[in-house]
Formats: sequence, C-alpha cells, structure tokens
Amino acid sequence: MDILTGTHEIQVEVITLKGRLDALEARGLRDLFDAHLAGGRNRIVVDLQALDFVDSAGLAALVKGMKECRASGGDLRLVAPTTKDAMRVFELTRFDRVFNMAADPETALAGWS
Amino acid sequence: MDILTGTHEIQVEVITLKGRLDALEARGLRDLFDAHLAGGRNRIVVDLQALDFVDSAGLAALVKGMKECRASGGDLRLVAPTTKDAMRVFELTRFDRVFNMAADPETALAGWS
Amino acid sequence: MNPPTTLTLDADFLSLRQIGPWLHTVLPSEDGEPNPAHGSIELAIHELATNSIDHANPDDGKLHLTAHINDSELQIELRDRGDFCEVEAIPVPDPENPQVRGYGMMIIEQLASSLTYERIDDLNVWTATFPTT
Amino acid sequence: MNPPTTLTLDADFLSLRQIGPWLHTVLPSEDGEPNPAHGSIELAIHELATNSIDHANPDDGKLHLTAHINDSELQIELRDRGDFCEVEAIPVPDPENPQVRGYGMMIIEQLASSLTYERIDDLNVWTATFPTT
Ligand SMILES: Nc1ncnc2c1ncn2[C@@H]1O[C@H](COP(=O)(O)OP(=O)(O)O)[C@@H](O)[C@H]1O
Ligand SMILES: Nc1ncnc2c1ncn2[C@@H]1O[C@H](COP(=O)(O)OP(=O)(O)O)[C@@H](O)[C@H]1O
Repeated sequence: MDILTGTHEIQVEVITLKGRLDALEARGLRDLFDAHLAGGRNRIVVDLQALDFVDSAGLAALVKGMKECRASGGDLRLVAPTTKDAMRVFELTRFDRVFNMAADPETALAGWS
Repeated sequence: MDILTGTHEIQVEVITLKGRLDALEARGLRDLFDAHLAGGRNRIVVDLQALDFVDSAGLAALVKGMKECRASGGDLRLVAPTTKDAMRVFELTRFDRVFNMAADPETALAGWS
Repeated sequence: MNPPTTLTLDADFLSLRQIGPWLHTVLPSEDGEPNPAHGSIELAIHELATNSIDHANPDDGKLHLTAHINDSELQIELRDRGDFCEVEAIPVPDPENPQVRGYGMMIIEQLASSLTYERIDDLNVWTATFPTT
Repeated sequence: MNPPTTLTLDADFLSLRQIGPWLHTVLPSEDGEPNPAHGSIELAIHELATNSIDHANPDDGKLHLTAHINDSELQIELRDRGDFCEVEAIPVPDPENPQVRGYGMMIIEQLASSLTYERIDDLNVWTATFPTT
C-alpha cells in the first residue's frame, strides 16, 4: 500500500469590533478587508457582538467585504450584534438574511473548507 | 470604534491510501494516526479512493483512529473507495453509516471548525 | 407644546456623533432610563444628516437640527444650504439584489412616521416625525 | 466435479496476499473477465485465514486451502493445526455500538452461503461455500 500524507490549512481572519461602526469608521474597516483580500485571505469573520451602533455606511463596508470575499471563493460571516440598536440596520435592510449571521464566534468559525 | 484582529487556523491532515489496506498495512496506518494524535492533530481525512482491498483489520485501524480523533474533539473522515471490492467491508459491517464518508476530498475537507 | 431645541453641526462624520447625546436631552425619559425610541430616531436622523454631507454638500458646511416635542411625537427638522434634492428620482433598493449603498432613504422611511422635503430658496428642509411612546 | 486445487500458506499476513491470485485461477471466468464473485470470496477467505493466524496460532505455522468447484458453487476448506475454536462462544457485534475489532466472523457469515467448523484430532477444518454465478 502507498501512503501519501499532506496537510490542508484553513485560515480564517477574525475581526472584532467594539463601539460605533459608522461612516467615520467604515473606511478603516474597508481598508482592513482590502488588505486581507489583497493577501488572498478571503475567509473573514467579523464579530459585531460589542457594537452599539451601526449605520448604512458601516453596513456598506460589510456588504462590500462580503461580496469581494465570496467573489474570490471565500466568505465574510458575521457574529450578530447583541443590542437591538446595533442590529436595527441589518433588519431594516433585510441584510440579516443575506449575511451568514452566527450567534457566537464558535458557530461563525464552524463549517469553513 | 476598537478593531481587534486575529487569525484562526484550522489544519486538516490528509492521508491518501493506494492499493491494499489489510492486516499487514494496518499497523503503519495506526502508527501514523498515533503520531498525528500525539501532536494534537486530530482532524484527519483518509482518502480511500485508490484502494482496491480493505479487510477487517484495515477497517479496525480506521475505526480506532476515528474514535480517538472524536474523543479529543476532532474527527476522522473518509473519502469513499471507488471500487465495490474496497467498499464491501464498510457495507457488511455498517461502518459506511458510522463514518463521515464523502464522495471526494473537497467534500471531506468542508465543514471543519 | 414644549419650546424647540436646536443643534448646529459641522457637516462632517465626526460631528454626527453629537446627534445621539443631543436626542437623549430632547426625548422624555422615565426613571432615568433612555427613551425606548432613542435608538431608532438616532439612526434615522444620522442617516438623514449623512445624506446631507454625502449628497447636498452645504455651502456653509453646517447642518441645523431642530426638535419639536409634544406628548406622543417628536418632530425633527434638518436644514442645510446644500444642493437641491430630486426626491422623486431616488431609487428604491431591490430586495432580491443586495447592493452596497443606497439604503439610507429606505431606513429613514421605515423609522419615521412621516418624512417631507421642501426647498425654500437655497435651503433644504427635511422634516421627520417619530412616535415617542 | 472438477479435481480439487490446493494452496499452502505460511501463517503470516504477507502470505495471505496469495489468496486473491489463487482464487482467480480457481474461479471460472468468462471472456477473460474476473469472476464477479471473486472480491466477496477473497474477502471471506482472507478473514477466515486471518482468524487462524490471530487466534488459532498453528503449531506448524501453515494454513492449507483446498478449493472444490462445480458449476454453480465454490467450496473452500481451510485447515490448520492450531488451537480449538469455541465457535458457539464467538460474540456477535452490536450494531448500535461500533467496536474496533470483532467483525471478521460477521463478514464471513454474510458472504458465505454456508460455513462449518470441525475439530478432527488436532486439526481445525473450516468449510465455506459460495455461489459463483
Ligand atoms: N440629502 C440629499 N441630497 C441630494 N440627494 C440625495 C440626498 N439624499 C439622498 N440623495 C440621493 O438619493 C440616493 C439614495 O440615497 P440613500 O438611500 O440615502 O443611499 P446612499 O446615500 O447610500 O446612496 C443618493 O445616492 C442620492 O443620489
Ligand atoms: N479461528 C479461530 N480460532 C479461535 N478463535 C477464533 C477464531 N476465529 C475467531 N475466533 C474468536 O472469535 C472472536 C471474534 O472473531 P472475529 O469476528 O473474526 O473478530 P476479530 O478477529 O477481529 O476479533 C475472536 O476474538 C476470537 O476470540
């Protein structure tokens, strides 16, 4: 019998946000996504649990990141905000259904290949 | 807003077998599993596609490896043999239902966390 | 009717962070608890003000907010000396086709019980009303 | 009835690899294609011989196989000079509780149309019959 061995590595970038994700902060987040994508790191989890405000510009940064990750065969998944205020923009725009939204980081990290 | 970044790494060992997995070869496979488990590498895919014979001793090595991987929070998954002869021992012992058996390596590699 | 209160902001994103604290002073609170409508109203006014910065581009670089509150309603007026807005031309996002931008208006319209736009000479006047109870 | 053919093996796992090729010479083939029952029969006899090595431990270190073939059946006899086997005591695996070892007998019994065991003096004689068509 021949035995061939190898290792398959799956790397997921985890970004944890705290405070306000608004127009002022969205650019920094977009830059971080761009840096990961440029480096071929297209599996990203963004943990929104500790956010207390998200606006449509913050949402736009996440949507753009998700589209680009998916376009290159990866994904951007969210850990859902815990406050109603931070969750509101996702519900009003129906993006709570477009994103893969997990209740905790462990769930968001499960199921990559 | 605070941004915290980190990287989560998932490593899956891939073992590809070719030829006969019988009592003579089972020991080498068990040793390979033991080495991976001792190193904390408890996520293993064994690709059986190119095997043409598997006996109960070969099956035993796979079952023992799977039990030990699962006991330490990992898993051992198989890529199913392509020939009826190599598949027979799994069907007769019902282990085709106990193992996570994928049709190809990509499927076997999907869904780890 | 209580007397109106006002907030004048520089037309930049950092300044928009004053909207939330200002709304806390404007909205009625019970037992020191923040008004339950605060989060919705902050998001709506934040989006309205963001649009003034992004699209109206005020000549004097200022946004003016006025709050009129009565027992059950809060009316917020946003005034800026920016470009005219062709309200009828604003597209509605297609829910089947997720896009990156273009959700601000949709958010405001869902949160406000009414929203009006008037152009008075070179002044844009947006008026949004919210239930507070 | 064709004349019987025999194979004598050293009682080690490497030697068991001769079983498959030997069965090819024994089994009828059509148009040079391997007999479709070959794989099942090889596995069964391989498991039977593995048990002799693992559990009977023959004094002379040998296993003797004899094949009797007729039109529709193959009968294989395995003889060894090892320990007596208490056939009645062999446990059946519990399908609800997957175990590591103990599946050899279950495999043989599913593949053979009949399986008998005789102890003749210090000789173990296992006889398994298989359909060949
Ligand atoms: N205050 C405004 N002045 C001028 N145009 C506006 C204004 N608000 C919105 N618009 C127009 O409506 C479009 C949709 O606005 P909106 O739904 O808030 O999404 P976004 O600002 O993300 O594009 C804008 O792209 C712009 O063309
Ligand atoms: N040829 C044999 N001689 C003596 N004991 C045997 C023989 N074959 C099987 N046994 C007994 O039956 C048990 C079950 O055998 P088997 O189902 O083949 O599984 P395994 O060999 O993996 O234990 C063995 O553990 C052994 O105790």
